[in-house]
Amino acid sequence: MIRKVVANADVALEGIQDGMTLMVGGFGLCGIPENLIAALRQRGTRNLTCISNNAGVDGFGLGLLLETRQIRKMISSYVGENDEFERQMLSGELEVELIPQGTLAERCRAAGAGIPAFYTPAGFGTEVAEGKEIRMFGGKPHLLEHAFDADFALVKAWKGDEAGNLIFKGTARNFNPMMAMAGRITIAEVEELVPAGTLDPNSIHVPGIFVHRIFQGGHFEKRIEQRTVRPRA
Amino acid sequence: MIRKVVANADVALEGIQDGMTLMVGGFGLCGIPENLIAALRQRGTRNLTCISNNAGVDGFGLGLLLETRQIRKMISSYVGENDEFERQMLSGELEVELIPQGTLAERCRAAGAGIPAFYTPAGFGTEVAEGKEIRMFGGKPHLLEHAFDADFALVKAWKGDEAGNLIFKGTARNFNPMMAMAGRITIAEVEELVPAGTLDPNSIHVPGIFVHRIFQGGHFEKRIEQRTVRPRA
Amino acid sequence: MALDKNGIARRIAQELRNGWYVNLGIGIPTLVANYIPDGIDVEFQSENGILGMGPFPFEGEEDADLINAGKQTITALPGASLFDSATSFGMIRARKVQLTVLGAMEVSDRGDIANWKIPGRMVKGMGGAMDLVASAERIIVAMQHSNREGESKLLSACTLPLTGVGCVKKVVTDLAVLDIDPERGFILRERAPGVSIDEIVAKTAGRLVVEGEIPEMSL
Amino acid sequence: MALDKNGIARRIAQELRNGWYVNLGIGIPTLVANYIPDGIDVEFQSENGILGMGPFPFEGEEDADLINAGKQTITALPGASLFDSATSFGMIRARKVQLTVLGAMEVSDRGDIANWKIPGRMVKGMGGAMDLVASAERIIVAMQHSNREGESKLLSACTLPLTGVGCVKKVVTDLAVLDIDPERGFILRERAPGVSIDEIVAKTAGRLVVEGEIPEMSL
Repeated sequence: MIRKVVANADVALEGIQDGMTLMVGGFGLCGIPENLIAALRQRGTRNLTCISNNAGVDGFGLGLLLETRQIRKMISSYVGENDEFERQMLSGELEVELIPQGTLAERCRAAGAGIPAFYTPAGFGTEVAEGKEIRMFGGKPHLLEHAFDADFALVKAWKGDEAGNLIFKGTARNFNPMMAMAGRITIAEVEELVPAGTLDPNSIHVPGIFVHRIFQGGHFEKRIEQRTVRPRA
Repeated sequence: MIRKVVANADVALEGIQDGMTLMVGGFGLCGIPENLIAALRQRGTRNLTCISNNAGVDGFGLGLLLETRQIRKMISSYVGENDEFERQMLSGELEVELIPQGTLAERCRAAGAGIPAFYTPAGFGTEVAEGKEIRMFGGKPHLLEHAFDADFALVKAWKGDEAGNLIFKGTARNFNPMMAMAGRITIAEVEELVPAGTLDPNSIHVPGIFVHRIFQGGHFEKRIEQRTVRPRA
Repeated sequence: MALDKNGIARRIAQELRNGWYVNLGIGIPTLVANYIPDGIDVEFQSENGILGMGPFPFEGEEDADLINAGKQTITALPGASLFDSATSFGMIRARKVQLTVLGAMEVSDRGDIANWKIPGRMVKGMGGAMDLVASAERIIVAMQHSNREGESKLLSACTLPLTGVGCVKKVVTDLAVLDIDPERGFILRERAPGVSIDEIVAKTAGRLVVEGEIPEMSL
Repeated sequence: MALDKNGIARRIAQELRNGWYVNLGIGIPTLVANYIPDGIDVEFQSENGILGMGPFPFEGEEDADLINAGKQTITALPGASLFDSATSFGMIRARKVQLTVLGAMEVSDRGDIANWKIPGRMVKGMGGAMDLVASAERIIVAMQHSNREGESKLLSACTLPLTGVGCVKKVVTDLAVLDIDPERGFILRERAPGVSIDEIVAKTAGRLVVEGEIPEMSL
């Protein structure tokens, strides 16, 4: 078995350099690699391009790296629950590229599946289509979209084993599996790291071959963005 | 919850007509929809095009439908552990289209993911590339390949629930999940059919939305093609 | 009288058919889940990765790992399944979701929709809306007939950047139910209780077809 | 003396590096798993959907649901994972598998390979071979130097229908280890014990470069 365990988030980030492109898992604040983001802030790596569905909130998630101005460009589908983000974007300090969410997901998936490009109907007739090849399939126009190329992928899983196998919980799965498969180097932080042979091989969401470094996160805050409840009857 | 349960294989096949295109899950004899194949033989539906990685063996798997000459065309990556297959192919009764296995899998996946076409490096410079668009990505030539379009997908899972959710076991998974997602109408036979809420929603391999009809198979032979063992030390 | 948000949601809920998978957008569309007619079984899909989405959790039972696309805490019903974002948009693009309900800033009489960007204002992004409208076979827009400035949101052509072209088939507003026929424009089908055809005509800027008897909605 | 099949497998096993994921084709390549050097941890991938493939099961422990790409019953080691065919070929195309070992009917001195079809004979298909050779960053061909008719299988150009072009980097035969430099041809690296350079030259039809000392393999 090939062991992927590293000691902690800081060790895991070895090799991340200024100007690199990172994928960062999560949807809103759900399923984000909290420990890696904190360690990345500590390291102070700058001029990063981050591919992530959202950009965190003020003071949490990728918002932490926006505060310290470590991010130069965001590639996302939805942003802006975040005052600092808005300020930097409007002032031109931060570059933002908005991409339909399904296209974002599929461009990650394509990277991890060795598919350099594919056609999707999303965005035809909108500004997203500008400059892109358009081709008809089944009488319907589609855009040519390309796989992402990311130096590192930072993902968060529920459980993981020494071989790098990952299992996610609930909707914290979201973009994490495809990003884990897409990174040139993929780092996974998990809530619980277990010995190889503990997880059911039938229930692995991301096979260990895609994961280069894995560690158990020291602290997970798992903040809730919109706490909605119903009254007990 | 939307219930997908039907009584048996024969009821499940309702609407299958002569000349249709079927996807049939399995790799070799591993993970094949035994009960559906038997019922399809009973029905006698003819002139079928079957998309399936292999074509069974004499007397089992798709071999049963070859015996009865119900299959007009096979789309596969590897065939011919099968004398009747060879006879029909050489005599011109059976049309055969051979496709690289990864391309076969991805064309199924594309169909279930609403991606009409994609580029893959497999087959460049070979007869597989004849007549196909070739495009360079990252300095490397790729072929344009299209999603399959199948009227029905017949798949076999280990466990399934009333809502159509499927879980596979071992390497019996193979092509079944992508085919389940790709069929216009997908029929799943399972070894064990359980009430909704029994399966862990985190561990579902194919969400029920892709499955139109599900039933518990009456009999599974699960034949082994190459029984290889090692001596006890 | 014009419908309130719950009225719009209630009317849209009448469109649900047994066995449909449904994706509800943020805002009014979310309310549709509260008015599922008796005897109709549907399942709700949320594009962040769940099918079989249930109601909000009871207080104290919130799970940070279980949210909908609006980032609200939710529950999962028996028969639910969880999956990644690629699979989620795969099922959307492959038309496994029978109905998508979403809000809009503008809809054109050819079925174009604009709901993600206002030039000059902070742009938050399209999220999954472009994928949904490009692929869904059945899209219902839930919105007010007029914007806050009193201008019609049902236009001959959208003025805002588009989310999708020629995709909307039905619009339910506080005033009316309208189908869209790209050749003819908005086809008035029903009036909100007490709302006159004249009011609807006055507040619809795009081509509007009024043919035969236009019944009041029954809610 | 020319190597037997196990000798070829044993020599190829020396190419394994710690931490590599490896896909072994049917035939001689499968035997490589029996000769993993001490201290080298590798994991075997089988394209039908398993990583962490173990040895054959003990008699009576065969599981029809656990086979390799050669349809043989196998076992899964601790840390193994199972996945569908799309994911399996995804990891192959995305170059997550560091080494692919496969057999061949012919290899050209530019790295082309033919191993799936003989015109006039029953064609069984390419299986996963075209995907593997099109994507693998490191391909070793394991084969006999000559075919049954005594003709060289190392050619200036393949005569059989190709499986892939310019993809093979190394060939291990019963007689020799050869690298392929598309500019220069086969570069002789090692001789099988007791096999002369003259014999290798005589049995290699493609361009062959013999430079400096050519050591015997140490097995």
